[in-house]
Amino acid sequence: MSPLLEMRGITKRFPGVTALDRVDFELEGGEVHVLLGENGAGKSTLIKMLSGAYRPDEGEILLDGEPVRIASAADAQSLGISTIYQEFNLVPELTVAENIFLGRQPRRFGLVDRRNMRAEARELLERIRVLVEPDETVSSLGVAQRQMVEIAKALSVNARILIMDEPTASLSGEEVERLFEIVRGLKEQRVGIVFISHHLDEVTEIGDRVTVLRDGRFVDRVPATTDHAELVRMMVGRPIEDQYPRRRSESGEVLLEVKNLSREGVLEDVALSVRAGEVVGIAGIVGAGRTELARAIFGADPVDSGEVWMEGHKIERATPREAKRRGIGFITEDRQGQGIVPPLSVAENLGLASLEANTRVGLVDRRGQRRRAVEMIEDLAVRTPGPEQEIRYLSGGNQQKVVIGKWLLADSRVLIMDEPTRGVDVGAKVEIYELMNELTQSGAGILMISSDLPEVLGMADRVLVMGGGRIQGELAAGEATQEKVMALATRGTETAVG
Amino acid sequence: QRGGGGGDEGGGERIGLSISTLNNPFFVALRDGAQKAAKDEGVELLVSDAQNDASQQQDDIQNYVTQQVSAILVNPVDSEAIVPAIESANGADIPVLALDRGAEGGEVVTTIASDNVQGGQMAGEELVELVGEGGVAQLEGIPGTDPARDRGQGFEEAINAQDAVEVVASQTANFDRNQGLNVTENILQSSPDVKGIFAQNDEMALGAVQALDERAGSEVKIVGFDAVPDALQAIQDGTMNATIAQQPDQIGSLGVENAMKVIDGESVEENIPVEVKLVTKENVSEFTE
Amino acid sequence: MASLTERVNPRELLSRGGPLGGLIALCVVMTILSPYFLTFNNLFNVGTQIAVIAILAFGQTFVIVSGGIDLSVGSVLGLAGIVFGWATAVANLPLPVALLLGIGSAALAGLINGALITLGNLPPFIATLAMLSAARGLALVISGGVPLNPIPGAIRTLGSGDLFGFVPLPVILMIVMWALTVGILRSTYSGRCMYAIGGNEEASRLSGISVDRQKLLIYTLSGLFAGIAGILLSARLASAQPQSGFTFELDAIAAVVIGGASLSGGTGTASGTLIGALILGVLRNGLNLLNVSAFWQQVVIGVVIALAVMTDTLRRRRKG
Amino acid sequence: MASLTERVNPRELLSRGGPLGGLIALCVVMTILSPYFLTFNNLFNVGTQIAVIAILAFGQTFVIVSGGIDLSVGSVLGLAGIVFGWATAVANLPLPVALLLGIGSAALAGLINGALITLGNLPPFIATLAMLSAARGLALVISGGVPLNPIPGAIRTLGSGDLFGFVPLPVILMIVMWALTVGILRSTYSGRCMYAIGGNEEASRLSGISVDRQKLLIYTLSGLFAGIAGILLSARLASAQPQSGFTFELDAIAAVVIGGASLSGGTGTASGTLIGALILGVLRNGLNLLNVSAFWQQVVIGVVIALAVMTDTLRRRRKG
Ligand SMILES: Nc1ncnc2c1ncn2[C@@H]1O[C@H](COP(=O)(O)OP(=O)(O)OP(=O)(O)O)[C@@H](O)[C@H]1O
Ligand SMILES: Nc1ncnc2c1ncn2[C@@H]1O[C@H](COP(=O)(O)OP(=O)(O)OP(=O)(O)O)[C@@H](O)[C@H]1O
Ligand SMILES: [Mg+2]
Ligand SMILES: [Mg+2]
Repeated sequence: MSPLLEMRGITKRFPGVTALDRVDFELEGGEVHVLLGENGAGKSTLIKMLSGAYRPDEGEILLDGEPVRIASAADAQSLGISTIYQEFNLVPELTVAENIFLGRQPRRFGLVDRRNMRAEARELLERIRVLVEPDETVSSLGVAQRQMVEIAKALSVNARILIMDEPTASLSGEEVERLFEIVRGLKEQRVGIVFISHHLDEVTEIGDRVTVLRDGRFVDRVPATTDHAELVRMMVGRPIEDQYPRRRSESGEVLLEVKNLSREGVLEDVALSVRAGEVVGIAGIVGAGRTELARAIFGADPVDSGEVWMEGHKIERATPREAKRRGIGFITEDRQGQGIVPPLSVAENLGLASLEANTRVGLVDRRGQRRRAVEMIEDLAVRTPGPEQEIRYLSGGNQQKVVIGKWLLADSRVLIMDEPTRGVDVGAKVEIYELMNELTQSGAGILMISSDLPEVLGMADRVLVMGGGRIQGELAAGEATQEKVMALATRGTETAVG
Repeated sequence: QRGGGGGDEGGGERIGLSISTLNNPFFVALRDGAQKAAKDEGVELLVSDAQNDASQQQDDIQNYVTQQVSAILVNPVDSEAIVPAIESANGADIPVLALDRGAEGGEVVTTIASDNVQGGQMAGEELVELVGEGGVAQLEGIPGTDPARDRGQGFEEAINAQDAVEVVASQTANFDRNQGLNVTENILQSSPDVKGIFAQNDEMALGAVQALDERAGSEVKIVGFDAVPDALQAIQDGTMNATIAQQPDQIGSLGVENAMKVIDGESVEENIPVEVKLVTKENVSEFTE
Repeated sequence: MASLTERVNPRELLSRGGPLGGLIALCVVMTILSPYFLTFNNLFNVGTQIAVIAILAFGQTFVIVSGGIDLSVGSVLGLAGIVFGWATAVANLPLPVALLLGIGSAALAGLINGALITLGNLPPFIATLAMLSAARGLALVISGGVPLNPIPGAIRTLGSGDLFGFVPLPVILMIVMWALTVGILRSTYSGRCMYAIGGNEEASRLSGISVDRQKLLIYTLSGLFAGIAGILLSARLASAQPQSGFTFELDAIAAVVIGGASLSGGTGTASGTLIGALILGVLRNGLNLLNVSAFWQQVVIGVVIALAVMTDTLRRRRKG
Repeated sequence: MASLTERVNPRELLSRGGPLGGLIALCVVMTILSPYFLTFNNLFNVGTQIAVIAILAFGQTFVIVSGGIDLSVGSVLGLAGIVFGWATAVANLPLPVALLLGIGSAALAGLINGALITLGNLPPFIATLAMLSAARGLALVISGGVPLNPIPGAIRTLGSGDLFGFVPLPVILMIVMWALTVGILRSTYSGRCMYAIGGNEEASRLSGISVDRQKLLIYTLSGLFAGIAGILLSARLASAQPQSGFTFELDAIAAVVIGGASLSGGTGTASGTLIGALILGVLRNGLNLLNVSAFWQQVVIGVVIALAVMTDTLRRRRKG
C-alpha cells in the first residue's frame, strides 16, 4: 500500500539559488518524519510545496498514491494538510480566536459567529493548555505565546498531515513537552507529521524517521534512533566533536554594570554585572522577563528606576543609540520584527549598526561598508547568493547569522544576546559559540539569554536565573545543573507578572 | 395675495438684497447699482452682507422671510449651499432673484448675470480684429464649469462668423496661470506661428504672456477675460491686448427693476444676461482706479 | 485592536472609535463661541453637509482597513452622478434603471480598480490615481461638460426632504450606510478578511483566504458607496455636475484616518470614520458661524485637525 | 536592491529605476504621432515644465523611502513663493535675504511636520494634511489673496533664461537637485537611514539609529525642496501666486510611486522619481501637441499611467 504522502524529484529554483535539487520525501500516516539539515538546506522550501506557498519547478507530489496539484493554501487545506510556519504567520491586529480560525470563521446566516468562534478557540486553547485569552490581540503576546497560538491554529483543522517548521525554536522546556504530548496524541489518530527542528535530542524523542538534506539535495533517510554524531555528520558533512566548545578566558574588569533596575510589573530591582572575557547566562521560563530586562538595559524600554553603567560611565539618557555608542550590542529574540530590515540587502543589514561609525562628515564609507560586509559573510558562512540579496530571502538561520554579524561589525564590547541560536543549525551554533569565545578572548563580555538550558549550562561562566521579573539566584558554571536552575526559575513563578 | 398690491406704485414694498461679500469692489458696485435703481423705483431696499459665509447668508435670508419682504435678491456665496435658504423663501412664496451667480436648486424667478457668451464673442471679435488673418489658440478653463462653457461658446461663434482667422489649437489650462504657461509653451511647439491667443480668464492669459515673453502682445496678440488688476497692468504695458470687464452696477439695478416686475405680476426672462465691456489700451484707464 | 470588538457605546468609542474626545472638545468650544451652533437646525445642517463625504469615507474605510487606498472615489462619485443624470434627463429611462446604471457604473469603476491591482499587479495608489483621471474624463465626455438636469422629483426629495418633518433624509441615508458598514466590517467574512489582509497579507493568503477575490470585492464596494454618494449629491444639487466630487478623495481619506485608521492597514472602524467626518464638518460649519475670514479658516482647520487627532494619539500613548 | 547600488546606466534603471520601459514606449509613440515631439526644443520644453514637480518629488522621495508621506508640499511650495514675493515686492528686502526667508519658511514648515509626527505622535498623513491647510491659509493671509510681484529680474532669469543659449536654467536646476538627491540617498548617513527606517523602523531603532531625529531631518528636507521649487515656480510666472502649488502634492507623490517606490517604505530612487516625473510631463506635453480634447485628455492620462507602470510591474513579476 502506498504511503500517505510522497514527493518525487522535487526541484525549486530562486534567482541565484537552487533551493531544492531533485529531492525525494515520503510520509506514512501515524509517523513523525523529521526533516534535518543546515540552515539553508531547503527544509522550509520543501514543506512550502506541501502547504501551497510555493509550487515546485519539477517533480510531483502524491497523496495516497494519487498525484495532486497544490496551487494554493486553500488547496492544501482541502487536502487536509495543515502547516505551522517557521516565520510567524499571524495577524497582529486580530484576536487570538480570530487568528486561529482565520479564513474559516464559523458562520451563522452568512455572518461570522463571534460567540461560537470564541468558545471553540477557548476550548482548543485549554485542550493544549495555552494560557491566553481568545480575545487578546496577538500583538500583545510574546513570541512564546504566539508560537503556541500558531500551533493551536494548525490543530484547529483536523488535518491528515501536520507540518511543523521549527515549532520548538521559541518554546521553553515545559512547553515543548506539552507540544510533544499533543503530537503523540495525533500519532494515535494516524496523522502524518513532518517535523523540522535543529534540536537533535528532540529528534530522537519524538521522531520515527529522519530525512537529511544538505545544500538542497537529499542525503539519506535513516531511523530516528541513529546517533547524533552520525546525524550531524550527514547534515554538516563533517563530524563535530564538542557541541559546547566554551574556552573560558580569565575575566577582567567590569564592563557592564546594572544597578537596581525596576519597571512597574515587569522588572523588580535587578542588579547584575558583566566582566570582560565573561559569558553571563540568564535562564528562566517564558515570561520571566528576560527580554524585558535586555530591552531595559539597552535603553529600548523606559525604566522607572535604576542605573546602567558601561566601562565606568553611567549611561544618562538611556536610548539604543547611547547604548550602542557606549559599546553595547543587542541581538533581539524577535528576528523578523526587530532584527532584520526585510527589503534591504544582506550587506546593508550587516552595516546597519556600524553605519554611524563609518560616517565622515555625513558621508558613509560605502566601499568600506561593503568590504566589511563581504568579509563578515565569509566569516559567518552566511548562505546567500551574494551580498546584494535581499535578506528576506535568506533562510531563518542565515538571517540570524546576519543579525549577529551586524553587531560584530559595530565591534560592541558587551553583547546582549536574546536567544542567539534560536533556529540556528548545529554546525552554525558551534560557529557562533566559537565566535563568543573569540569575543571574550578579545576582552568583550557577553550577556546570553537563552531558553535552551544545555546551551546556557554549556557556554555560560555564570548563570543568573530569572523568575517573575527578578533575579532569583546565581550559579557558578561548576555548580549549575538543570535541576538547580529549574528550581530557582520556578521559585519566581508564583510572583510572576502578566 | 401679495404681489397684486402693485396699485400704489410700489409704495411700502420692501426688497431684500443679500450680498455674498462687500470686501470686493465688484460687489460693492453691484450694491450701489441696486440702491440707485431702488431710489428710482421708489422702493425700500434692505441690504445684508454675508461676508462670504454661506450659513450667515442663510440666516440673512431667513430674516427677510420673517420680515415678509416682497422679493429677495440673492447673490449666492455658494450656489449649492444657498438652496435650502431659497426653498424656505419659496415656502413663504416670496419670489427670489439670483444675481451674478445662479443657484443649484430651489425656485429662482430669474438669474441676472454677466453674459459670458457675449463676452467670449467680444473677445473673439477683438482677437480677429487684432490678428487680421492666420491661426489662433484658445486656453480653456476648468472643463465643465459655466464660465468655461459660455466664454468658449461665444469665442467659437465669433471665429466661425468669419474665415480669415481659424483656431489651430484649443487646450485646457484650468484657469491656472502656471498651466497657462505650460500649455502655451506646448502649443507653440506644434503651432509655432499662432498669431493670437484667447484665454478664458486673465490668469491663463498672464501665463501665456510669460510663455511668449517679448513676443507677447506684439507678435502674438493676447486677449483675456475678467479684467483683474494684473491683466489691466499688462494691457498698459502692452504685453496683453485686451480683456473683458463685467458691469456689476448693471447687475444690481436690473435686479431691482425685475424684482418690481415680478411683484407687479409681470413675467420675466428666466435668464437675464448683462452686457460686458471690452477693455483695451485705449479705455484701460477707466478701469484702473 | 479596533477590529476586535467595535461596540458603539461612547466609552468604547473613546478608546477605539477614534478621536471622539477631540470631537466633543470641538463641539464644546463651538457652542461657547457661537449661539447658532448648538441648535437642532444647525446640527442637522452639519449632518446634511457631511452626508456625502461620510458615505464616500465609509467605502474608503474598507479599502484602508485592507491596507490599500482609493484615490478615485471623488471622480467615480462624479461619474455616477453624470451617468444617472444622462439616463434620466437625456435618455429618459425609468428611475430604477437610471439608478442601476449610475450606481452600477461606479461599482464597475471600483471593480476595474480591483482588477488593475490584483491582475494588473499595480500599486493601489497608481491604479486608483489612473481611475481618478479616467473617470473624471468619462464624466465630461458623457455630459459634454454641461450639468445634466432635471433630476426626477423623487430623487430631489432624497436631497431636500426630511423625516418626521425634521430629520433630513441625507442624514437618514448616512446613518443607514453607517450601520451597513459596521455590519460588513464586524460580522461578514469579507469584513474580517479586510482586517486580516490589511494586517498581514501573506498570513491571510497562507490561511487560505483568496486575497485577490477579496480585493476585487473591496474596491467594488468602495466604488458602490461612491456611486450612492454621487446620487445623493446630484439629488441635493437637483442636477448632475460633471465636476462634482473634485478633491473629495482627500476629505474621504482624511475622515478615515482622523477616525483612527492606519494607512498601513489592519485597523479602522465605521464609527471612527463617522467621527472623522463629523470633525471636518463641525469645523467648517463652526468657522462659517463664527465668520472667520476665508484665509484664516484654512489655518485654523489645519491647527484643529492636528489638535483633534493629537488628543487621541497622546491618550493612546499614555495608555502605553 | 535599489537602495544598495543605484547606478544610472539604462540597464540598471530598467531593473530598478522604475518604468523606464514605459517612458521609452511613451516617447516612441509620441514621436510617431507628432512630428513636433522629438525636437530639442520640445524636449527641453518638457524638461522646463516638469522641473518644479520633479524637485518637489525629489523631496517627497526622502519621505516615501522612509515610509512616510508628505501631503503638504504643494501648499508649502505656495507659502515659500509668497513669503519670497512679500520679501521682495512688499518689504523690498535684498534678494539673498528674500531667498533665505522664502526657502527658510518652507524648511520650517517641514520641520513642524516632523515635530508633529515625532513629538506629537501624529500619523504623517494627518500631520502633513494639517500643514497642507495651514500653509495655504498663511500664504493667503500674507498675500491678502492677491499675486505679489514684481519678482526681481535675477530670479526671473532663473525661470526663463538658459545656459549656452539652449539649456533652460530650470532644467539645470532640476538636474542639480537630482544629483543632490542621488547623493543624499546613496551616500549620506541620513540617506541610508531613510531606507532602514522605511524597511523596519523598530529594527532601525534597535540598531542605534535615532529614528526621531532622522524623521525631523527628512521632513525638513522635503520642505526645503518644496521651498526651492516654490522659488522656481514664481520665477517662471514672474509673480508669486497664493494659490500656486494647489494639488501639486498628488503629482509629486505620483511621480515617486510611478518611479517604482513603495508607499510602505524602504524602496525608491531619485532616478525612478525623475522617470516618473518625465512620464507625467511627456504625457501632458504630448496630449497638447496632439491637441486632444480636454475631456478625452483625462481619460487618456489615466489609461497611459496605468499602462506605463504595468510594463514595469509585469516585467518584475516575470522575473519572479
Ligand atoms: N523566496 C526566496 N527567494 C530566493 N531565495 C530563497 C527564497 N526562499 C528561500 N530561498 C533560499 O533557498 C534556500 C533554502 O531556504 P530554506 O528556508 O528552505 O532553508 P531552511 O532549510 O529552512 O533553513 P533554516 O533551517 O535556516 O530555516 C536558502 O539558500 C534561501 O536563501
Ligand atoms: N505569561 C505571560 N504573560 C504575558 N506575556 C508574556 C508571558 N510570557 C511571555 N510573555 C511575553 O513574551 C515576551 C517574551 O517573554 P518575556 O520577555 O516576558 O520573558 P522571557 O523570559 O524573555 O520570555 P522568552 O523566553 O520568550 O524570551 C514578552 O514580550 C512578554 O510580554
Ligand atoms: Mg526554515
Ligand atoms: Mg525573551
